[in-house]
Amino acid sequence: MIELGILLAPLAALIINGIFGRLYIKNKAHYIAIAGVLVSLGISLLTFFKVMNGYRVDTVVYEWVLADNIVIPFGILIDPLTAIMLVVVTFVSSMVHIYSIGYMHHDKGYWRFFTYLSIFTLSMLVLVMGNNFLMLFVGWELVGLSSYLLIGFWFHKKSAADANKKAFVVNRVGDFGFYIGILLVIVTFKGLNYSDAFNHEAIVAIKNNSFNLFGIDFSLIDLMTFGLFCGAIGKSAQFPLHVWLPDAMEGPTPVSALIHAATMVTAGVYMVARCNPLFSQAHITSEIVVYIGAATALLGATIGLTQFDFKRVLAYSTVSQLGYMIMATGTGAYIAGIFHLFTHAFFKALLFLCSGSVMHAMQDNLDIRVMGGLRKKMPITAYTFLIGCIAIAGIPPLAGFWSKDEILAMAFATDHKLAWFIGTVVAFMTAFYMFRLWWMVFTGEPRDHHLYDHAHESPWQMTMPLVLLAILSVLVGMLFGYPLEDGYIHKFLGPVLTPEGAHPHHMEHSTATLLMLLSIIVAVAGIALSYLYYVKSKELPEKTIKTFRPLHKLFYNKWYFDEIYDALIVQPIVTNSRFLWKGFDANFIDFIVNAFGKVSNFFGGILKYLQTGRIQTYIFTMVVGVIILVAIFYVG
Amino acid sequence: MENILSILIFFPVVAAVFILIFSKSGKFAMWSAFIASVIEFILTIPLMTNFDKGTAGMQFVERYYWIRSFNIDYYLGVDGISILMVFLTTLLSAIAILGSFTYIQKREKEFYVSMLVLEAAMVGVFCALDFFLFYIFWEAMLIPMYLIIGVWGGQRRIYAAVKFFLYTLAGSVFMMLAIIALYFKYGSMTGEYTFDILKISAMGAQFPVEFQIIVFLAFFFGFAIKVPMFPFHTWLPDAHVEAPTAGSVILAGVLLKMGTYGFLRFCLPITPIASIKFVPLIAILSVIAIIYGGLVAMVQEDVKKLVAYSSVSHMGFVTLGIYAFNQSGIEGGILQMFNHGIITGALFLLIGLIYERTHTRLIADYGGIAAKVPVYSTVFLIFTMASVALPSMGGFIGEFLVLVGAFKSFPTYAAVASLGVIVSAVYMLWMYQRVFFQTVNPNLHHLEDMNVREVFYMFPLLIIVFWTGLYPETFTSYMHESVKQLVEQINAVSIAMK
Amino acid sequence: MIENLVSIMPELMMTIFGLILIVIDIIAGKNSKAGVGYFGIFFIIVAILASVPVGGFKIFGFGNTLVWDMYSFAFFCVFAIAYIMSTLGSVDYLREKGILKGEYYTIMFFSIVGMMFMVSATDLAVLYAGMETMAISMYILAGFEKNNLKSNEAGLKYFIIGAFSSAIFLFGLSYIYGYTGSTRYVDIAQMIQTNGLSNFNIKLGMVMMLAGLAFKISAVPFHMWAPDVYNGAPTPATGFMTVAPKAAAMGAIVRYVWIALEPAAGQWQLFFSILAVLTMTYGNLVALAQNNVKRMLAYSAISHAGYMLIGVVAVNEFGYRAIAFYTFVYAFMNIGAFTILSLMKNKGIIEDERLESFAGLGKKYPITSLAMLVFMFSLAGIPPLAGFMGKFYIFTAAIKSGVIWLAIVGVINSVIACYYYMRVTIFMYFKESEYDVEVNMKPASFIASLLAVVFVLLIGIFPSFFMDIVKYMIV
Amino acid sequence: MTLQHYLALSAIIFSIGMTGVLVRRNLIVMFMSVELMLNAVNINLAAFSKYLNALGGQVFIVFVMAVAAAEAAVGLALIITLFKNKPTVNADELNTMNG
Amino acid sequence: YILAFLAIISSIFMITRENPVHSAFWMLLTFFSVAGIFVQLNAEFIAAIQVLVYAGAILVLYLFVVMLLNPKSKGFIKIPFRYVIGIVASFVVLIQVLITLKSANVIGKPGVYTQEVYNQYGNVKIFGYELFSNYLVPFEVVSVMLLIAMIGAIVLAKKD
Repeated sequence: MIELGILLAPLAALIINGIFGRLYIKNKAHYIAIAGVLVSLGISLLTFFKVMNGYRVDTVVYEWVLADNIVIPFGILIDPLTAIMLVVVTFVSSMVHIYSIGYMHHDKGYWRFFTYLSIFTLSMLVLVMGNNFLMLFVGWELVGLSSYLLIGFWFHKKSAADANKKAFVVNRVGDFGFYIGILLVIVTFKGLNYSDAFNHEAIVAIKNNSFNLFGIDFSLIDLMTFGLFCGAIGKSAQFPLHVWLPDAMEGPTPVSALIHAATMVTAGVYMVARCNPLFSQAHITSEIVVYIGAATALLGATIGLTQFDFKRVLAYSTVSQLGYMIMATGTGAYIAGIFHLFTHAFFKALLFLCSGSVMHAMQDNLDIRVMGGLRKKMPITAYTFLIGCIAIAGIPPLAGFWSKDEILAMAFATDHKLAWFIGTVVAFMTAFYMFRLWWMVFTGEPRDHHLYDHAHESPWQMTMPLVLLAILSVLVGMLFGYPLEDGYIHKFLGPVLTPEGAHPHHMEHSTATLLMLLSIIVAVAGIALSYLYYVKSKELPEKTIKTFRPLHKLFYNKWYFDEIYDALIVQPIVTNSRFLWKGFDANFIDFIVNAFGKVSNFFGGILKYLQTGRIQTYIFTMVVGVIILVAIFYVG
Repeated sequence: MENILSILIFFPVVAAVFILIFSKSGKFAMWSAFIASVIEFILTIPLMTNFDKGTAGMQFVERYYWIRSFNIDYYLGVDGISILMVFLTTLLSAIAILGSFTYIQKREKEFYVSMLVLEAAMVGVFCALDFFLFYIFWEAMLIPMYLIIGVWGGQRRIYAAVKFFLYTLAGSVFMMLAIIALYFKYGSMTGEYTFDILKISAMGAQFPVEFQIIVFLAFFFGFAIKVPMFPFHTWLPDAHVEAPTAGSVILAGVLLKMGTYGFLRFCLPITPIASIKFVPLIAILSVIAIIYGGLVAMVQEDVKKLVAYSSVSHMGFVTLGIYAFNQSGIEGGILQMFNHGIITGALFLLIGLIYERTHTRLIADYGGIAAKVPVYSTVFLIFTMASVALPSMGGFIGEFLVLVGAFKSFPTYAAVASLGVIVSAVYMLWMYQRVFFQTVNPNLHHLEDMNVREVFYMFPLLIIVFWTGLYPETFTSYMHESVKQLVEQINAVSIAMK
Repeated sequence: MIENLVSIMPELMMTIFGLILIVIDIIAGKNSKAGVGYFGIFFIIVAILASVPVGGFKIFGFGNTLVWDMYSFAFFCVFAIAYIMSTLGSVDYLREKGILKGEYYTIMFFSIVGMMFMVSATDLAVLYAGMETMAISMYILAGFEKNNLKSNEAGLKYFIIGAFSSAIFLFGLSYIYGYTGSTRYVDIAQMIQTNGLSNFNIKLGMVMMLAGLAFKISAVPFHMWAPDVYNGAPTPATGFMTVAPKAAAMGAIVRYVWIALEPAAGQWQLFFSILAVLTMTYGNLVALAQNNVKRMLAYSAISHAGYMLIGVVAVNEFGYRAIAFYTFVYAFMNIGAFTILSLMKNKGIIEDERLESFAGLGKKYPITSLAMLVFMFSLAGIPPLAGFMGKFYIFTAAIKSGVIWLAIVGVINSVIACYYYMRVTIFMYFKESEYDVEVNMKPASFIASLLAVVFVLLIGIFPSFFMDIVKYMIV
Repeated sequence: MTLQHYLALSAIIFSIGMTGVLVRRNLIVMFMSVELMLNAVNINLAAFSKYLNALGGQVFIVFVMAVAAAEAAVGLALIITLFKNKPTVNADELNTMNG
Repeated sequence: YILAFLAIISSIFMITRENPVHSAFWMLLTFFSVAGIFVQLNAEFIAAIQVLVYAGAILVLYLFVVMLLNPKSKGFIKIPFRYVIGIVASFVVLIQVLITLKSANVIGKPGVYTQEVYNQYGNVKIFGYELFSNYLVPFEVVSVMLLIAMIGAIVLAKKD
């Protein structure tokens, strides 16, 4: 049960900081938080190595919810997938913790920040360690909460306040589908434990069932998986719900690194991978997954090409990388997907943290057009960033290459040629815009001397994580990914991520190497081109923009997604609700309700005047009454 | 111990009389009322602990002759469904009284007296096992509530009070006719004239269908207004907005539950066939309530009104769950009742205590106060998230169970209902953003944070919210048996109908 | 012979006591006229105690022209309560208005004799005589405030219209008599039984008689006098007039239709159901439009008559018990309300009974306004107050006999009614006072209102005993 | 003359009386008309009692008369008291209370 | 017939005279004719008290009051409309009554007091017998009523 410690450590930190932080601990909060996260890091590493030797846990801590005799436990599952996620999460998290000491030290919400970080770590760990869908969902929502809190950390900025709301709501849209998916799972498998849902017989049994929703018959398994995948779309910022991620950059940079690059956003990938037994049987959904992934990758890359905001570029690159992963899971290359997740976690965190340290140097200025030549001022940051760039561009032997190449290979092998093609193009673009950053920010001449003069290298708490991450982004790829197609990662994740009944695709070696070479070439080409654009001839970009004006406009404005959503969804709903309230609720329903009172009052007012106060009238009324009654009695 | 329920019902009355006679100063009334309500709450604890979760039957039963000529008995008892409601009532009453220490500035004495009387009546409603007794409590509750809204309320308080009173009354008078009709029907069928709820429920299935339908409609009208279900909800915003904090807390926390409780206790067992026939109607109405309430809440300018509409939406979940006719649905419904009581009650308390400081409830008048009142905003955030049904908090479990149950019975409605997940997030967070985030509104610069008393009375609610979220079994375990019995009863009928 | 005596004993006793009262009145000093009232109370209590029909027997007397049974007794109790309460209420009022006359009490007392005869009559002649006795004393009471124009007017209106109605009543009576050849209820019943149902003349007579009786209970459309008279008459007297004669007429109607017209049940059921609906609805609707509480209560009195009529329409013993019980309850709450009303003294420009004079009363006189609150909600029929029990009983009867539509009309009306009763409480508790109002609570009226409150609560919460009283009624 | 004729006669007188009440404004005359109606009733009763060979009717007439007398006394007393406060016997001026 | 005619005519006149005094006198005439009708219906005693009570007491009372108050009579109402509807209404009543009359079948069984009995004992005697045997109670009640009326009349009329 030692794994429970992984959860308890951050929880403890959270509670202590949460209660005493404001009044007593104040700016010593990081000790507690870091202690917490380091403990869980330690335990997770331990677990990781145990798991290497085939150690598994699937245990119930306590019975949580009981619905219709279906026990939904609070249970822990440790298997390779969990283990690898644990390592990623705890490691990146601890890096970010340490980094934040330096980055946040002058913020008055210091303790608050670390509390939130602990919340995040905790909920992310719950997400990955849970042994059933409900716990997955709990973690899912809680990371949503913590991202909400952290994005809105500087809530006095309207942009931040908007961004965090947007993030939460957009995620909720995805969760709606996720919710339905879970409901389908529980009604189908009479349980939410992975063990119930993922046993092959059961799945095959219901494979061809159909399910009637909204009066339409869907194929049960496809509906189920699609529902779940909606969750992934939201959480992993896939098209069409990717809009929240770039805005999420309003949060402090460490947060962007931790949540919106390394861990949280990859939860979707984790989930799909986790549900591979289901997805592998749901062919329609898988296709959808592939192409959504591809589309996202393209989208992210294209926008990334044109942005000038340091963090936004990184954000869009994240989007496109996530697209890769999703695409991979869609093609059935779950291992590749997770592997890319794994590597991406390191180098993307690295990149973000670098950007953070750059911001730190440039007085929180993010426009890359005012930077330049920072290499001399802040060497560590610069070179670690370079490593990151190479890694993400996919130059062997750095991490990115291995995972990305596997994904493309799989896409090719499962003849999703279109997806493969897009992937390759995106790879090219990625190399291009990442190096664009590198050239513009760190090399060449400083554009804004005032800023440049005040720029300086960050303190050790910030650089140390950079270095560590850089090292890892160099190594992990080789360690786990070599040789291609059956690196250690395959041995490690194989047991969990090769769904039964999914026949492995293998292609002859020549094509494999061919593809490999191709992708390397593409990457190099990208780098070369960006060198050409941003170092050699500075006027080229302008030219290109002029030539492709409309295209550039489209990319630059992020394909107008925000505008479209605002016009098509947000505004109509708000206005209609206004109508519902003012027009319908107040003026129709309530009107009817009050009408009763008004009507009776009205009649009272009328009848009142029968009472003239004249005797004759009264007597006359009586007489008439008698007459009428008598008449009635003659009739009846 | 054997007549703990009577004590629970009459202790507040006694306390009220005591205050009415002996209290000279408002302070005295205030404190004695608070102490009384706390004692009341403490009295419920043995009730909870000595409750035998193993049986579906009524417990702590008391029965004395009351009106011989009609065979009306003074007949009390609680089962797994009502005991939670009793607990909720006593808890919220105590907290509401503590919560209105500074809010109520005029005629404290009368206020606390009516609070206590109200509490007694509410406990009575949940304990009564005799139709007549039930109806007495049900109606008796109106008078103190009417006074609370009318005397201590806001600007349009008179309108709100009268509307509340007449609307609910209009609903319940038909219920009375239905009750009388049942009395005679049962009598003519068995030869034994009685208002005994249990006996009549036991006969439920045998009543002829059209009779059931009539009775059901009468009940439905009464309860739907109380819940309130979609077309009958318009009294709620007015009442909530105008009522003083304590009033809103009780209103949202307990009164609304009476409607759903009525559905559970009467409509299902007594008119099962009609209930089954009317499932589509109620499911649709509930779904409409969920979505509609949410959408309307979204565009409110008044925080209290927003929360009021949100309770329309949440109560929609309850009715949806109840009419799913399966264990998880109904249990979820009850749990949702409980949680909604806690959460919305807490939200109203929070709104109330900020209103004391700023004397405005308009969202536009706030903004950025998170910087000024960190504790307050944290607590508020927690309850906001709870009401958005964030997992690990109370709201979620109830909602989840409801949806599971509903999804089994009518997936489409359930699917639409789960859109509420999005909507609720939208309106709550939007409100939270506009109130707490962004730049500080200049005229709120000296806004002091929650004081000890306020923290103190929020604390139990906080604990319960997480408790129900993390270990709901504590509460659900009470209801399992009773609900199971109920479900079996219904299923038997529905099978017989096929 | 002895049974004749027994059967008439209570009335006899009352008459004798009444005569004694006159004597007392003569010897009583100018300022101690209240004593007459107190003696009256004493006497009436004695009379009640003396005339309890043990074990619900019934005795016919004088060739069955009248009967004494539990039923008569129940109504006797109602009258007695009405008398006691309104006497207590009157004492101060009269002193306030400077009317120092003992006759007031005497006449009230004698009117009760008339009512008792009405209720226990089983012969049209007795019924008529009793009715006129009551009527005349009511005219006098209505017009008792000689210096107040309103009071005169009330008296005169009541008188003229009353005389007219009794003429109609008589005309009908003459037909009934003529075509059935008897004035005894039983014989009439027998005659109608044989072949009277188809006889138009008897129908005509029936309608006209019932119209005459309906006038006494102020049922629409024979109600027109009621608001003005109740408005004009001295307030405590109004309290008495809204309760006792109504009760008496109800009792008489019930006994009459139940015995004499029993065979023609279907027809008068129709008759009364029409009246009931009209009465309830009209009374409530117009009451909504009133700003004078006294007048408002007058209209509410009309509507309550409507509720009672539901009990008549339900041709079952439930109905009659319901009526008896209802009048019983009604006596307490209505007279209580009027007592408090009679204490209102508005120093402002508007008259005392205006709704505005109640504004902010809750703060100034918490006890009084609490009592008023109780009466109002009881009249509105909100549990756990007595009024609810009455309504409940009535509706039970209605549903029992299957006239559910009437019950539904009834409950809808009671919701409407609730509004105008609430208006009083709204003014008392929710509004700030505009005028300088004072409520001078003297011991007598205090006792009266206290009694009323206590009983309203008591009947509301432990109705069993009172229900049992009416349960043993044999009609 | 048969019974019908008497009844018809009384009916006519009755309705005449009614007309009187309805159209006259003078309280006294109105009251007289009421007396007239009572007379009509008396005729009925008498006729019936003749026709039935019973005396009930006649006895009743006595009561009616007594009542009439009593009413007359009270009514006129009321009229006088009114007259003291407001010198009129005009029915239409008795309308201080209405609505 | 003559009497009936007379009664009707005079009563019509009574209600149509402007001056209450005149109508009082016409009323007197009506009373007399009614009394005559009573005699025809062999109710001599009734006829007697009719004359005494009405013509004697009540009418005198009227005249007395009329004289006392001497109200400036305003004659008829100015609004002919009410005039019309008044007549119409009472006319309708008349019609209704007459309609009933044509189906006059008395179902009451005839009593014992036939013509012979009258001739044997005389009206007053049996009348008294009837009154004090069957109608004792109402008689008493009426006495009470008269008492009340007396008191009331005194209270109201007495000036203080």
